[in-house]
Amino acid sequence: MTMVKAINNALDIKLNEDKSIVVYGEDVGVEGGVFRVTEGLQKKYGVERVFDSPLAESGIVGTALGMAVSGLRPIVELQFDGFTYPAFNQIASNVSRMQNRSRGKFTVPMVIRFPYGGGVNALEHHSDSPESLFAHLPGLKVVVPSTPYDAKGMLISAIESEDPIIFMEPKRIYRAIKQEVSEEKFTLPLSKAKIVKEGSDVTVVAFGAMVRECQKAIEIANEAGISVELIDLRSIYPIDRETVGRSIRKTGRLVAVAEAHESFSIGSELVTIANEEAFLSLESPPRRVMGYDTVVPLAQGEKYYIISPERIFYEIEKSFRY
Amino acid sequence: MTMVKAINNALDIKLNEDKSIVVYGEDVGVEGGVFRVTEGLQKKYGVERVFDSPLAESGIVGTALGMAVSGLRPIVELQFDGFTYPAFNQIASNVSRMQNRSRGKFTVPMVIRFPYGGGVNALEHHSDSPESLFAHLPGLKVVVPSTPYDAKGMLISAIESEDPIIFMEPKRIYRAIKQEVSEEKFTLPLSKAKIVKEGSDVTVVAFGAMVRECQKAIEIANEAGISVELIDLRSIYPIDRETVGRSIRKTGRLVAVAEAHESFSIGSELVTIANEEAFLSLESPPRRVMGYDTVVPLAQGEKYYIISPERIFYEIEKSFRY
Amino acid sequence: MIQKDLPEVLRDFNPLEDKVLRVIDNDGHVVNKKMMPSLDDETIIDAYKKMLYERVADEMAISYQRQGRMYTYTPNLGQEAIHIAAGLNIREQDWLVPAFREMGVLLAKGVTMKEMFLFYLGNEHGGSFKNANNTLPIAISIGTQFHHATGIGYSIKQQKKNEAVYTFIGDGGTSEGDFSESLNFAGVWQVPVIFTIQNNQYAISVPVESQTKSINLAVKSVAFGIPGIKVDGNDFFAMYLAYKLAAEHALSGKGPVLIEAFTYRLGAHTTSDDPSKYRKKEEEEEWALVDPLLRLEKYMRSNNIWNLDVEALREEYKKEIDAQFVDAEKNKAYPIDDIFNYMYSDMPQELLRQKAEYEQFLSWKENKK
Amino acid sequence: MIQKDLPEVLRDFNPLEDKVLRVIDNDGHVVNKKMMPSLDDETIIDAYKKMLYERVADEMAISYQRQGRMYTYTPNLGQEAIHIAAGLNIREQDWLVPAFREMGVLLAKGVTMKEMFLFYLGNEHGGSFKNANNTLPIAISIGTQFHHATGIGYSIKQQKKNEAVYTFIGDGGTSEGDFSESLNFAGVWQVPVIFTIQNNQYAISVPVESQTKSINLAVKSVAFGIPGIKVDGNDFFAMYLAYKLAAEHALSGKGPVLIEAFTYRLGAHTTSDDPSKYRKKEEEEEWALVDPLLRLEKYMRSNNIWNLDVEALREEYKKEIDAQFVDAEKNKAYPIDDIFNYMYSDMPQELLRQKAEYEQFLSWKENKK
Ligand SMILES: Cc1ncc(C[n+]2csc(CCOP(=O)(O)OP(=O)(O)O)c2C)c(N)n1
Ligand SMILES: Cc1ncc(C[n+]2csc(CCOP(=O)(O)OP(=O)(O)O)c2C)c(N)n1
Ligand SMILES: [Mg+2]
Ligand SMILES: [Mg+2]
Repeated sequence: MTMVKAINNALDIKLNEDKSIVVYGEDVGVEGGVFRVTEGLQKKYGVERVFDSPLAESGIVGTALGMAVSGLRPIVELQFDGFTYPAFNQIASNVSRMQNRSRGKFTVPMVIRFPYGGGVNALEHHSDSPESLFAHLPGLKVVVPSTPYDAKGMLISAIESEDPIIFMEPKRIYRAIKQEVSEEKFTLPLSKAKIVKEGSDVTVVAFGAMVRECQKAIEIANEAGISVELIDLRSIYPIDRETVGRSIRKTGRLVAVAEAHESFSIGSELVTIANEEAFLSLESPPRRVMGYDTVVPLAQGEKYYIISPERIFYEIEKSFRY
Repeated sequence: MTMVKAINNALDIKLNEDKSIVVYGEDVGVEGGVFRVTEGLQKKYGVERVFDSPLAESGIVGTALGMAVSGLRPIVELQFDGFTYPAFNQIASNVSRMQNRSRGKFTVPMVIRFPYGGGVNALEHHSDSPESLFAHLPGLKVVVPSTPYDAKGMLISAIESEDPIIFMEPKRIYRAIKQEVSEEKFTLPLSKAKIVKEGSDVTVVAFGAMVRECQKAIEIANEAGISVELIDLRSIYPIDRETVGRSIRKTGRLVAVAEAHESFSIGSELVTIANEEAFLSLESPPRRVMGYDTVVPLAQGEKYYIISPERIFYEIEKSFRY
Repeated sequence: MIQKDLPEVLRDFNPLEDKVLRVIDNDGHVVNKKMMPSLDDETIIDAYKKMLYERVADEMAISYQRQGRMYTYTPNLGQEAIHIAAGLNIREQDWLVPAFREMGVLLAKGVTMKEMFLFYLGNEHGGSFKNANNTLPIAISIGTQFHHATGIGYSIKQQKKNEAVYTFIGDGGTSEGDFSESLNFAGVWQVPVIFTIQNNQYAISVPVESQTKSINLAVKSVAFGIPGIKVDGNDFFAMYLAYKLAAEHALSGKGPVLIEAFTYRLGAHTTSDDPSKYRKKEEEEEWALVDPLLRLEKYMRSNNIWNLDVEALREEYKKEIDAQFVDAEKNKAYPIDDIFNYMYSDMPQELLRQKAEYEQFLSWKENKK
Repeated sequence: MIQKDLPEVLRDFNPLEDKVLRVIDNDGHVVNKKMMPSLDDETIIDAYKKMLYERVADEMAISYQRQGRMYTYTPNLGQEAIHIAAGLNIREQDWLVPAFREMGVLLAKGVTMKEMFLFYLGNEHGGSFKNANNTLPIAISIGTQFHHATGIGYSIKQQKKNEAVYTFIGDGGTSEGDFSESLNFAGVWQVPVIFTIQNNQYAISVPVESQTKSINLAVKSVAFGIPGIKVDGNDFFAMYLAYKLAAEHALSGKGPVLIEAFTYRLGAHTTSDDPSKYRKKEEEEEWALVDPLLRLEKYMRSNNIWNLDVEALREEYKKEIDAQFVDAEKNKAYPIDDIFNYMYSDMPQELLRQKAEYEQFLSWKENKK
């Protein structure tokens, strides 16, 4: 399965299993989503459960909160990363806070899904990586799968969670990776990182579409005789600091790779965790390898912005030779 | 002058000097702002230049962008930190990006002011510290004064900047600090940190209302024989990494103090800068002393959340004795 | 033409012609017999008493705040007819999605003054409205609550429940994007939601004329294809009728209704506000003459159902409310767990770690003594 | 009643009665003589040619995209009458605040096809519209542009300039909060802005009936106290008249106008979209019969001013447009400075540092070879 198919399959399984689930957003119904993630679901489950909403992200998220406190379990799609911002107030002021505000009287079992990230030659607002914004808001969990298998298992867990989940989908690898994934239901923990590859010299932490780029970088590193441990974060908030910390204590080195702007980012958070969890083991400065503090460029300029395996290797080597 | 008076004075000076400046927001006209920051300005400069807008933050910021590209220099007030979020899309998608999108054809000379932070026994949404959210958005500068003098000089510079400035005002010390401040016009650089007090053992970095709390902590540290260097960041984006880095290279230790939730925050950014600028000098793990990843509690619970001089000292000492 | 969707009896009150639904005039005389809801005397007396209770509670709260015993408070003065009329119509199973100036409706749902006080004393447990069925907490971020109401309406409709949603906003709130978005969603989804705009003519200091150029606020319904009606918000009977019919409309599957309750904020915006900065004493005095309590009293007197000793009632309410305040005031316990425990159902390690660190600090502090 | 603020001649077209301003019918016959704008033959011929140019440019762009020479493109097919009518009215000093489907208006402001192509080839310089006076870049975050237009309107009014603002949105865009907020601000501020809703009946796959329950989109103006009018968007003369009168209205200080241009998106949403997933071929065919170019041609033929050799014109335009495309395509230079240089007027150290680091990487890479 591709990741698109795996997500579709997860939605299908849960829609079938739990009548309280509804799926909506812009063009998710008849059209099946601009990336076809919800294809076929409206036909199967009807317009009352899978439907197009008016074009208003604040409305999509705000109404979903209403549904979530009154017996439904909404899964909403925001069409692109850059269109999560109109919903920012509902997310920051209500979705993340309703449980606390009501002292647990209401839980907020809802999932906000959206494709994110660059590398697809898109127009402005279609290549953003806003994970750090959501991870700074208390009351949310933010997750990102990097494989079809993870996407399916994590999405099912997200849907079953009583807490609101930001579920970010790396659009660049929506169809780029195929994997055997069972059609049966399974779940994966939401806050566990995964050690993709063990190694002893440098810890590389990544998530989403960057995992694959890091794997390519590791091949180069292998040839250069550097043994890299690769961690796929999977959960952005909370970060699995146990797994990350243990690895850095072993290798003494961290290279944190992500697409977002580097300042005030997941990269900064990982560097901080390296200090908090492995200070005495650090053998070189933990390092962010990320996008610049610029708008993600349009197609012609994106080559400068996007993080290549070569650049990741360059940083791995620098860290190793420090 | 108090900070409220200093800001009022800065607005007054610039309104008087530059006809293209307009000041608006909710209740800033007749009422003079809920904190009286704009008091008297409508009377002096008329309703065409100082006025109340309809109650819509996205509208306030979005229309200001329109004004800024067409010959005016708007200064808008958002009533509280928690009400910046409805304007988030305009800020993230347009204010910060219009200059880049138009390849410099349009500049965006506008200032977004708002009171922020806790410690005033407020209702929900009235105690947030959202600096890290704005600092992660490329294209903005984010500044916070900690004294009446700085507030005046920095605000005048912000108004004169061709770039959009997020100007955050620590409401807790709006009237708590009085200082001799000249009635004359003066400016201060927008991206320079200030060494409030020199010291040799531990570097403490803070901004806004936390500077005063750090000063109190330093008195305790003095008694304990620990020499603290205190840096008032003043600029959140960009961070003056030269000043911060130099100090940490000297002391080998960093305690970063801020009110916001600790994850994905200014604290994480400062720890990262400590690593990037002073890795080989670090003698203890650079440390965040910040709010939790929780909603800022209402008055009764705020004592747990707010950062006391004692707690800052506790962290200074821990860092020193590490 | 939109109004064709309104209950028939309301069709004469077209907001496009700026008509206002009114049953009694300022002197308490019935000016529209046809529209007078059939309420027995006890109900009317009970309604008056509830309005009085809300009034006294407000006065007490303001005085506690003045005495420095409570933080900033948001009074309801002058808007009680709206609240009690809604409160008499809202049922156990109906949903209440409040803004922040509908205390009377909250009380009708079972919220106690003790809880209200606890909330304004700065304790979140006061604001959780634990025992009020299907009642959301106070919404401070203006406009956002309308979306929640629409979403709840969708739940009800989709699950075919016999429930309606009551939600509220101020005149200022109609400028927020969420206001328009949510009415639009509600129109498309045809959900059983009764949206009330309490037009008290001010948003803090900003008069409604500076808020919008629409001829009134009810007319905004036209933009979303839903019925709207403007009602005299100081006329208990008009408000009662409006809610009764709107509830019938919503519960019969005909979709949402927008009610503009035209009223006046007799007091300050909050206890931190000073209205003399932005409005004339004369205006306030004029509106004090059409106080909803006064109007209902006049009606009751001229219909010979006035049998209340207001002073005695006031004393009774004062005592009862003060007992609740004192009770709330006593509650000084605020365990540190309260900050962390409600953020998630499944608390992340990260929060446990932060709490543990803070507790380490606390024990260090303890040891220092 | 709101419509009293409209230019007198438009008052018969009350959106509350779902009236539509129309001058010629589908066969090009004048159905409303009174409303026929007085345009000389050359102007009409010129208008047709401009519509044809936009049509050909679209067709070319689609084919470049199909050939893999360009990224996703947003065609204007079927909406040309709106664009050319606006373009003939907009003046050098007037402002254009576009959405993303008004190419004809951009061309009228001086944007070239080369720039458009450069933009869709993924180069920001194409989208800056450097030589188009008072023209903002394309707005992709739907709805946000309406606020910018209102703000510019405020600048104009405050500085007493003789300028108007033209801004655009789609039918789907009317659901966004910013749409409503900005019309409300514009009403309160009485700014010279002409807001156009291009109602092409679809927001990607979502039909306008699922977008709102209002009887039409022009009627939304009522909620904000500004005049609104629904116009046949495939009728060049009706659109021309609407813009002419709206501009007079705005420029004489009477405030904003909302125009709903009722049309149909003849093509796909973008070149990545497949409309057959969500709409019937018959519907598309039906609307193809009332193509604005066809309608104007029919009018011109029956009024004996048709003297055009469309095939020759098409060939001429194709050549000219292809030359511009090839020119744009050649431009492969994208210096790394382009990423950093335009973020700020006063570039922060932080960006210089990031750029320097990247350049270090580049030289390492260079050395490796
Ligand atoms: C999104 C948002 N912006 C600003 C505020 C600050 N604020 C609190 S009440 C108020 C005025 C509200 O006026 P209105 O909607 O008329 O309600 P009223 O207070 O008159 O009941 C404002 C601006 C807020 N609470 N939320
Ligand atoms: C805020 C925002 N949300 C979502 C999108 C994605 N999107 C692009 S075009 C479109 C549909 C727009 O429909 P409409 O407003 O009718 O304009 P049209 O495309 O028909 O011209 C959507 C949903 C966007 N660009 N901006
Ligand atoms: Mg009000
Ligand atoms: Mg459309």
